[in-house]
Amino acid sequence: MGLIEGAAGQLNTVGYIVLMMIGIYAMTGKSNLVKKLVGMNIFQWSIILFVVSLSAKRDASIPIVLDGHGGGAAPVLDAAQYANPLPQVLMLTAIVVGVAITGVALALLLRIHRQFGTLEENELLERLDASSGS
Amino acid sequence: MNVHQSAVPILVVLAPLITSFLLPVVGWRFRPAVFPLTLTALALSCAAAFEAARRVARDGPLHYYLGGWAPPWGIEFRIDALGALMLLMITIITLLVGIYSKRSVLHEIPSKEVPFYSVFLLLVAGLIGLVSTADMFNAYVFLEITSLTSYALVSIGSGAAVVSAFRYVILGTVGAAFYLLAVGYLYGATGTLNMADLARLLPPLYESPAVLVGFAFLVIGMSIKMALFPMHTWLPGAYSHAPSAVSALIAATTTKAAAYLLIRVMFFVFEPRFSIEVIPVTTVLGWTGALAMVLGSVMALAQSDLKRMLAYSSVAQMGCIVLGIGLANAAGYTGALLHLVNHAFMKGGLFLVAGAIVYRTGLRRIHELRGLSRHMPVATFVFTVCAFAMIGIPPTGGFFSKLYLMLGAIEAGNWVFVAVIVLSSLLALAYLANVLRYLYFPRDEDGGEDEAAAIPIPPRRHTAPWTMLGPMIAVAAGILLLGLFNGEVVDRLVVPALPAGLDAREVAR
Amino acid sequence: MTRYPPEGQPPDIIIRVVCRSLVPFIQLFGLYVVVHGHSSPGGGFQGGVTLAASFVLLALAEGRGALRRHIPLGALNAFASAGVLLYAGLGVVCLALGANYLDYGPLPFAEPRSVGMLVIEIGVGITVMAAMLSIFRDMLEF
Amino acid sequence: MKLLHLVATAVTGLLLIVGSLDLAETGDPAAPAATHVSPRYIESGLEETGVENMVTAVLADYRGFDTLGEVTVIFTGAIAVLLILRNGLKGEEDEA
Amino acid sequence: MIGSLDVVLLVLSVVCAVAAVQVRDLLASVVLLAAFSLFMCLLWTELGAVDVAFTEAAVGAGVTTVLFVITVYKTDRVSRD
Repeated sequence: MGLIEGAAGQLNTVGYIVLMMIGIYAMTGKSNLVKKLVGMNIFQWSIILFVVSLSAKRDASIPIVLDGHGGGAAPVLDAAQYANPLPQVLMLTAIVVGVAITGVALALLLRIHRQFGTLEENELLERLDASSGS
Repeated sequence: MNVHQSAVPILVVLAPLITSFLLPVVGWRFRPAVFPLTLTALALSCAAAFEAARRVARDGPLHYYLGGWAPPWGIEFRIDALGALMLLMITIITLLVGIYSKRSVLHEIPSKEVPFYSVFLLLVAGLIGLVSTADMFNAYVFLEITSLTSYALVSIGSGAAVVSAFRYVILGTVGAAFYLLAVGYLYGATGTLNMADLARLLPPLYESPAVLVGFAFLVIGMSIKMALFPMHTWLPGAYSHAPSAVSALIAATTTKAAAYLLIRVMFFVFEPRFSIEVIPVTTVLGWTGALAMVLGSVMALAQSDLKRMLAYSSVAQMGCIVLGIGLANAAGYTGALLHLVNHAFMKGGLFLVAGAIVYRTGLRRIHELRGLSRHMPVATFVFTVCAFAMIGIPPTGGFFSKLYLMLGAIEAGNWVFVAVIVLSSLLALAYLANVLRYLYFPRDEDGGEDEAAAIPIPPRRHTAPWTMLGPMIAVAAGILLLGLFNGEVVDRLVVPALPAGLDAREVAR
Repeated sequence: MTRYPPEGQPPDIIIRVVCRSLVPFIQLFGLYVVVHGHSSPGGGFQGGVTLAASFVLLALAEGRGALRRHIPLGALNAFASAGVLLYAGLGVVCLALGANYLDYGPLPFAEPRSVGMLVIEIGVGITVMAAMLSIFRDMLEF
Repeated sequence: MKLLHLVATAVTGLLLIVGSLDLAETGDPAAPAATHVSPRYIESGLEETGVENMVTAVLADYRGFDTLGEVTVIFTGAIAVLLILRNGLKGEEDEA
Repeated sequence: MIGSLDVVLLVLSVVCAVAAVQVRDLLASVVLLAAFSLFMCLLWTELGAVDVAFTEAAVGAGVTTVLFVITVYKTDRVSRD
């Protein structure tokens, strides 16, 4: 297996690593607070991409039994035929957690803007110093 | 299916959880019921925690299969000696802070008590769930409940609280996301999420890069959550701007819960030898902890705001706990656990006193507190007890945890650590003695003009109300009891919580 | 920065009519998703978000006062609580019936596990809808 | 300061690359993730819970407590936003 | 499963992520984030995670975007970086 094919087999890995680095960069390096939150969302979704990749199986179908109650006897199910449901369940929860945190963070941003009139971190720090000094 | 187990482990978490769901409904129609309901839930949870601890001491670890599904397929609650210790600590502290919060919440955030107590109970439920669960992902969910509630509670403080809360959100989310990533790696390598199952499957995989990196992310994430030195930047702002009751609650519990999770994974999910031999995490943690102790104490020394000073002191004390973990021997581990419990009590107590001072006088600066002991004798006394514990003066619990840490450092042959522990105690003496000096002595030798600047306390209300005094006195008593019955505490609660890989004989007193 | 709709004016008639006529279909779809999570993708969470989206659309169509007029503030919180209470309460019922928490086995139905799951999906749906709307409203009216 | 962020980003990336070296390839049906716990959900989920959608079965039954936690998180988010934002609207709660 | 569609989706999502982080107009940034989330959602459908994709479509493109847009409307629209 050559390098190119190896990279293709690990395509999602490459993808989530790149995305996570973008997210971390935005969270730490950007000065605008909304940008930080955009970075935070990218960061969380890249982790979700990683875990969802764990659930994939080659040539497998989605984890729903299609003829469940149709033909009387329960169908015989083979684990290799269906994608792994467990990581998907975990990531459903993670997405929900992510949106709750985003909501709280955005609410904080509204308060910050009302109180200090800016969402740029360096201006915010200046105003904080000014208000605490007086 | 059709498993029936004693419901005690789940009751500890269900009492605050369900009550927090009930509060908005009850508070919508009948506001006065909110506080009694909150206290009932906390007391119930505390009682269940005592019962659980009693059973753990009698029969060994408690198991509870949620939904009746046996692990590793379902989620398991597992309370062992370590979990029982944490449960007792969390429920006692939160009950005390709950009683204390009545007046201070009315004072600092009027008209919001319904959402406040709902979030308060959710935080408690999150902490309890975090220490009870035996499932890695379930721990993540509870970790996020804890963080989300902490962000909200910090943000309702005064001044720049929202900015501090936002910084806390960003760093806290990174920490939790790293934990989730670690869980993903461990799941990818083993295919399970249950802690006991992981402990069984992991040893052959110790050399695998995925496991190593997962572990590294976990340690980094938890270090952020527990504000270990280079990642501590969220803590001072969050603690000093939060409302007083919240400062006490968060300082006493959330960082400790992260430390618990780190201990749980390092010593129970992985074998201790993994973090000692396979990758030198303990060494790194030990030195980082030492650095945090020194720098945190120095920064505390430089603060003029009482709550901010206490916050930096927290950074130093978390360093102390991490140093104990990093020593990775029985004495060091015992010291770390003892210090975790002691610090929860003493820092909780200090923040409670700081809150009472703010409540009564509105003063925050240390140099403004001149001669406060005449006005608030009980609060100052509690402050003194907590300060003695922080410094490590014998009758208090703080002395013994530092003693065990020293023993651990000596056993590890690391004299630098011994010096660091002594140095940090001296620095703690320096910054706390400074406060005590102002509290007890009306004026400096040189500063005659300060006499005029007496504290503007309204007459006839010299002391804090009993709902504030009671919990403060209880905390002080707790610290003294932890010191006086230290042997009992170590034998009954800490020694059973030693992980398998660390030698228990060393701890014999 | 220009705002839409301009201060004091109702939204454009086309947007209003289209949004209003879409709302019932979206709500129907949301309900379908909530109760049909057993056999197709979806469930309480996705359905709840869809239902919340329909109300958001209503707010867009009728201006900012619409949400306040249609849903009283306290009711939103009560709904959010009711959903989780339904969920946690079902667990307590299981506990009372002698099983472990959230073990639907002993519920008195023909297919207890399926019914139990349906109940909690509905609980999840109610909470998610109310919580999302509550966040949306709080932010919009801040 | 800018350098620090780049270093943090680079270190994370490096750790991730090292970590993914020996994880099984995406889609490998023999990976540990696919063979240890999850087969039971697929093979007997329908029989044990009577639900065709395995994700729902795991979400609501096998790991139902996680979902309770998830709903709690959403509930917490709503209450937290209420706590953070509903400040200026005094008296509104009383009138409702 | 690993087809050319995956490559296209991944490249597009990375492009959207970079653009969302770099662009100065915050409203554009938010819309790009929604597009990013949509590509993620398609990618997850490709991987067989339909429930996750559904949730992501509802949350990422729906709720998160709406909340972001409200915030941008009520605060400053232009970022310094």
